[in-house]
Amino acid sequence: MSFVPGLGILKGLALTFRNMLRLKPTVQYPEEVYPVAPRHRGRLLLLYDEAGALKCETCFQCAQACPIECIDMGGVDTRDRYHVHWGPAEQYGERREESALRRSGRPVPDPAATPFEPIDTAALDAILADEAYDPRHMLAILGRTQAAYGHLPVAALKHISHATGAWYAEVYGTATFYDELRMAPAGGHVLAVCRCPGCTFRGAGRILDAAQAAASVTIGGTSPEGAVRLEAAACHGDSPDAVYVTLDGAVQAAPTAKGVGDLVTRLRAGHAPAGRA
Amino acid sequence: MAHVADVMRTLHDDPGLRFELLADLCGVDTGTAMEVVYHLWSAGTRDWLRVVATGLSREDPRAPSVTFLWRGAEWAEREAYDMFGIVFEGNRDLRRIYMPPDYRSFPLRKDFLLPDDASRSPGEGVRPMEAAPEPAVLAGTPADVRRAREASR
Amino acid sequence: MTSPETKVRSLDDPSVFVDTPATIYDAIPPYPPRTEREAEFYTLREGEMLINIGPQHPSTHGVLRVVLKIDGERIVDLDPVLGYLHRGVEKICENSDWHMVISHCDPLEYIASMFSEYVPVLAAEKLLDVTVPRRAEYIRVLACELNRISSHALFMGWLALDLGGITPILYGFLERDEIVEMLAALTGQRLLFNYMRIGGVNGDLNHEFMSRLGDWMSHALRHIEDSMTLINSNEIFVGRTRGLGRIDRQTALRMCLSGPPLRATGIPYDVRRAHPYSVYPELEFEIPTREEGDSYARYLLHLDEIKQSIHIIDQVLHRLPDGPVMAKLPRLLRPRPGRAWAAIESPRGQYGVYAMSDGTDQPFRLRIHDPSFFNLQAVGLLTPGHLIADIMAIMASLDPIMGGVDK
Amino acid sequence: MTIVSRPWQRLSPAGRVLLPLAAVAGGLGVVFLGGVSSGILPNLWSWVYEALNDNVPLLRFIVAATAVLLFTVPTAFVIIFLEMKVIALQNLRLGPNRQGPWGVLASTLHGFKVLAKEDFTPTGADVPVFTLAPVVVYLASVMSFLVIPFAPGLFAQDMNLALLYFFAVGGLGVVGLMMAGWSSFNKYSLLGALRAAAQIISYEIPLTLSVVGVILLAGTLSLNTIVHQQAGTFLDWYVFRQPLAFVIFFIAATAEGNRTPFDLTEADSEIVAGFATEYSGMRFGFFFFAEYVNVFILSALTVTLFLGGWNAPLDLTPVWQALGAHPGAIDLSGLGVGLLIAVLVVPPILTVLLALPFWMLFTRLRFWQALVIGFLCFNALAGAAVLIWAAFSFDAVMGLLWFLGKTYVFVVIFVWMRATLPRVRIDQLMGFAWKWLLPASLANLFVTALAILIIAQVRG
Repeated sequence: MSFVPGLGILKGLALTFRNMLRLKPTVQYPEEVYPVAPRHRGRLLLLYDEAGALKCETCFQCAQACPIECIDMGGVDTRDRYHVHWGPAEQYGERREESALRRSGRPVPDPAATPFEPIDTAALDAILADEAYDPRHMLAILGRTQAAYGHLPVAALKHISHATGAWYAEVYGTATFYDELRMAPAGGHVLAVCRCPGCTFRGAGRILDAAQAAASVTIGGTSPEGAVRLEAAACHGDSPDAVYVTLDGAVQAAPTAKGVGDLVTRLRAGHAPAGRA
Repeated sequence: MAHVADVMRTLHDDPGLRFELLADLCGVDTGTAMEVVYHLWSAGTRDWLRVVATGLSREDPRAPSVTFLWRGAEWAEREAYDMFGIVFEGNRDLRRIYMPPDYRSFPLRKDFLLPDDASRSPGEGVRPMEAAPEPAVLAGTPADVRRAREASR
Repeated sequence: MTSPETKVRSLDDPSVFVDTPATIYDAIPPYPPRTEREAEFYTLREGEMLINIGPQHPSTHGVLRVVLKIDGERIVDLDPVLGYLHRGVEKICENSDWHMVISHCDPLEYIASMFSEYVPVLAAEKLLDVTVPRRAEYIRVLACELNRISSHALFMGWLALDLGGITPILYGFLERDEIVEMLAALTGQRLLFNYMRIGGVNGDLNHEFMSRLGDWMSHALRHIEDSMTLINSNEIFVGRTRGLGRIDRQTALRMCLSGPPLRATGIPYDVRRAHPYSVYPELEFEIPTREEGDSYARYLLHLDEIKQSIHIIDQVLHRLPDGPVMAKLPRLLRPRPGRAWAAIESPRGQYGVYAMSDGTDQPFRLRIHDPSFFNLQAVGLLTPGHLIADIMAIMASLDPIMGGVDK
Repeated sequence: MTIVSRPWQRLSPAGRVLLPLAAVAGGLGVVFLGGVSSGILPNLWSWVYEALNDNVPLLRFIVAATAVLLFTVPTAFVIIFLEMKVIALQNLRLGPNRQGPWGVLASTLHGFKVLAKEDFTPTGADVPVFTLAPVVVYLASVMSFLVIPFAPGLFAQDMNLALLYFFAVGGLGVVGLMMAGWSSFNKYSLLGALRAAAQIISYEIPLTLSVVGVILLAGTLSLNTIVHQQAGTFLDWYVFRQPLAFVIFFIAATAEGNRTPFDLTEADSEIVAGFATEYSGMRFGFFFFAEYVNVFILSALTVTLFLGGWNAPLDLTPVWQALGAHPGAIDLSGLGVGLLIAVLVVPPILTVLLALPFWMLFTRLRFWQALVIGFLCFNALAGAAVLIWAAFSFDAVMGLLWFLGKTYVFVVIFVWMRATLPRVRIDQLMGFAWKWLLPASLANLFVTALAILIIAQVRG
């Protein structure tokens, strides 16, 4: 506050006059674009390759890395197994149920938002308690869960994620990586072929080819009419002399490619004397 | 709960304590009971002090107002009433502060359900609140509000 | 008032004004008064009239509605009506992860969102007993002080704008734009930074930020003081703000004021010193206070705080230690069951969060204490007796951010 | 026009030229023959001629009013553009820079936009008053134009009560503001109108009293005479004899024109837009124009009273003579009826005549486009005519230039103040008027009268 009345006003006038002659910091937008900061986080985009195919293969790694879970992934996974969602609570009832209740037993008012069948988690809880809820025992947990339930239901995966605190993406990735873990109940007979080096030397490859040709699916799949399901077995070295092939868990003695092919054909034809090769 | 007021007055006036600055006032719903949590600050101890008034019934939560010490607590108490339905006796302006005047549930309670909210969203038409002759329903406890709700149905 | 046979509809029903007589434009609500205070306010004495400031008004910062009861030009009483911007952030936070709380609290104080995202992080760290790396602490202080300066620069422009001067806000925006650009280089965003993380910060300092900061520090104080000579000594400005909305210490304490409005009355209450929360104990700076508690004192106080903040930034740049910027934490945070109260000094005052954890990875209750909420309350005490033109000056000098007031 | 222009395209170019000429000639011939044969035409013409010749002052007034009315719109556009640009530059913005070079067309386009906007009346408004208010405000400011001398011999009306007329008419604007504020059924508008009434009425007093000193010195109320008495060098201007009166007058004029820092009537941050809150479209445009016309008028009056009006700061006659220009003004009022024809009849006819060939030869053009071209050509012709006129009446043009130059300096000062200063409060405003300006102007008046007496005594 100056003692000369009006001096402050004159100062202000002088300042505005000086600024009238100054260079203006305006950025004329359409002509000149302001550089965007390298760390700028904008809208998420899915990239397409030059062939026009979507590059995203639903590996969930981005959703796993997002600290605030703002990334939503939905759709069918790469093996056309079933529908998965991973995203903000506002968009998917399933996700909201995830978000509102993850690992805390509070009720959330949309029971309708459960797109997968609930299961009786008693056995699973026992398994988890036995494994000390340790996400590092994920493979064992999943294996025992499949042994208990016959396959890995989505509800079981989510429950494991809830209980162990492992991200759903981890559980799901583990479950889809190993061939012997299956997400769908096994249809009909299960023909498992070991592919360890020993068995391969003894001709597991030929047997597998014959089986695949006969079942007209690749390993891990079920034959079209659902009679036979090809899977990978693990012999753990206890079949020193022959290829380790199991039919519904029963070890086949001295299998040959032709025999296994015929077996599969007969199984698919529908008249299969059980337990015989 | 009346001795909350005495505790606060002592904390505020005692020359040894002089907790003169009300840092925060908020309501809490623990799922089983209601709480009112005060945070104070004193220039003497130069530290926070948390006063928790526990064990308010969820049906009829009532707590004494501290507006006679801190007039600035008025809006905080209004907010606690708006969000939890805690009635502060002695607050002369205990209305809803965020929600519309005819809103009839208390959003931050644990038993608050979203569909419950949507079915009575504003703009729905004539609300029993406006038909109600007595304003007592509005400045009521959750029990009163529930009773008025059934009466209006 | 509506006649009894008029069918009273919902307050939010837009069609309510169409077929009703023009007298329904009166601000008196169409429902019976709920409290004696409301009844007393909405009964008009001789020569009084009600007038609505807002919800859409040039000088209510945000969507605020103030019902004024005026007698001619003089304000008899007023009744602020909040809630136009209410999002229920506390409820959303209860239903979301500790990490998500950051981004939900970010837009609360959108002028200085670095603070509103710092507090929940601080509370979560108290519950988790994390030790944040010192470099991260220093970077937090740096970012917060920069954001404080940008917020204060905007405040001065706003005050002048509400007093009718159209130029200072653009000068304030110049400073704010430089700071915001350098913060964008640091955090990636210009307005809602989303930079704080539980246990550290999102990223380390980069070269662009440091170079921008160096350029700015070289001329910051000079520029700000230059642009503020426009109103600092302007007789009209001083004559309008001096002695306006004066409040004394006891009343300020009873009104639960904090920040500049409280310090303008002479009470040196600044959380950075009253209850130090970061590396502030290691930095030296004063808490500027003023004795008169009027709008002009609040305005000058902001200028002093800008100088102190520049001083702090200078020290931080000289003492910045090396090391990581993020503590080693699991991706999934399950704090111990318990309660924590964390408060920091935001540009508008003490910004607090009261967090309760039940051992899950979501806050059981997250109470957000926003200083704007409590400072805005003082308008009802300061304004009566002044003229209509003064409510703008008082409100602008209290500087509420409606995003934080309405949560 | 499309309906007409389709048959045009079937005609040959010759036909396009000949057909309208034939039509016009036929029409004129019919009128002429009928008129002459019935003897009406000569009598009518002579009667009209006599009637107009008998009262040339009335003619002159009509002409002047028309000219002034036509002059206000471009003035308002120029000042609005100045305000936009200067304020923008002073807040370190660029301002209008897309419409035309340096955005000079911005204000004009704003005018068109305002014309095109919806013009609604709020529920509960007093419709006739609401509709009339902008007209009253605009007319009040336009009527003040009539007494301002632009150049030697170039003024609308030389009243001997010019100043009195000026203040009387200027006071009319308040009526319009009150009408607007009352009729638009809005509390903000009402507050703005009451503020306007209180402010303008209380600032009329120092405004008038500060001028009385000048009147004492000049001994007349006629602005023309006042300007003539300030002829010579700039030392003869009244600003050096009445500095205090000049300051008071400028401040009071700022308040009178509702300019910052006294723009309480449309204080956008307090009462949203004051009396103009409920106005939209061209009604608001009238208020807007009136404000800026007021700015021009107040600057012009300041220049006329204190800065020598159209007088050059130094006597430049020898320079002009060296340049071969012949001083000496012509009195436009001598033209009599010709002036009426020149101003009222010639422009439209010339415009249409100049537009016709374009319209006929370029069938792409709509008729209004052709009219625009014709209008531009007419302006070019008019400018050439003005230059020719300047050749034999030089100092009229120079006076006009000096006058406009000084006036626009003051306009820019008004804008500059608006960019810089915040707004005063209503009580400060009134206190300033009654506690400071009024005593100061009274003291100035007293000192001036005393000085005149003493000087008269000394000179014997």
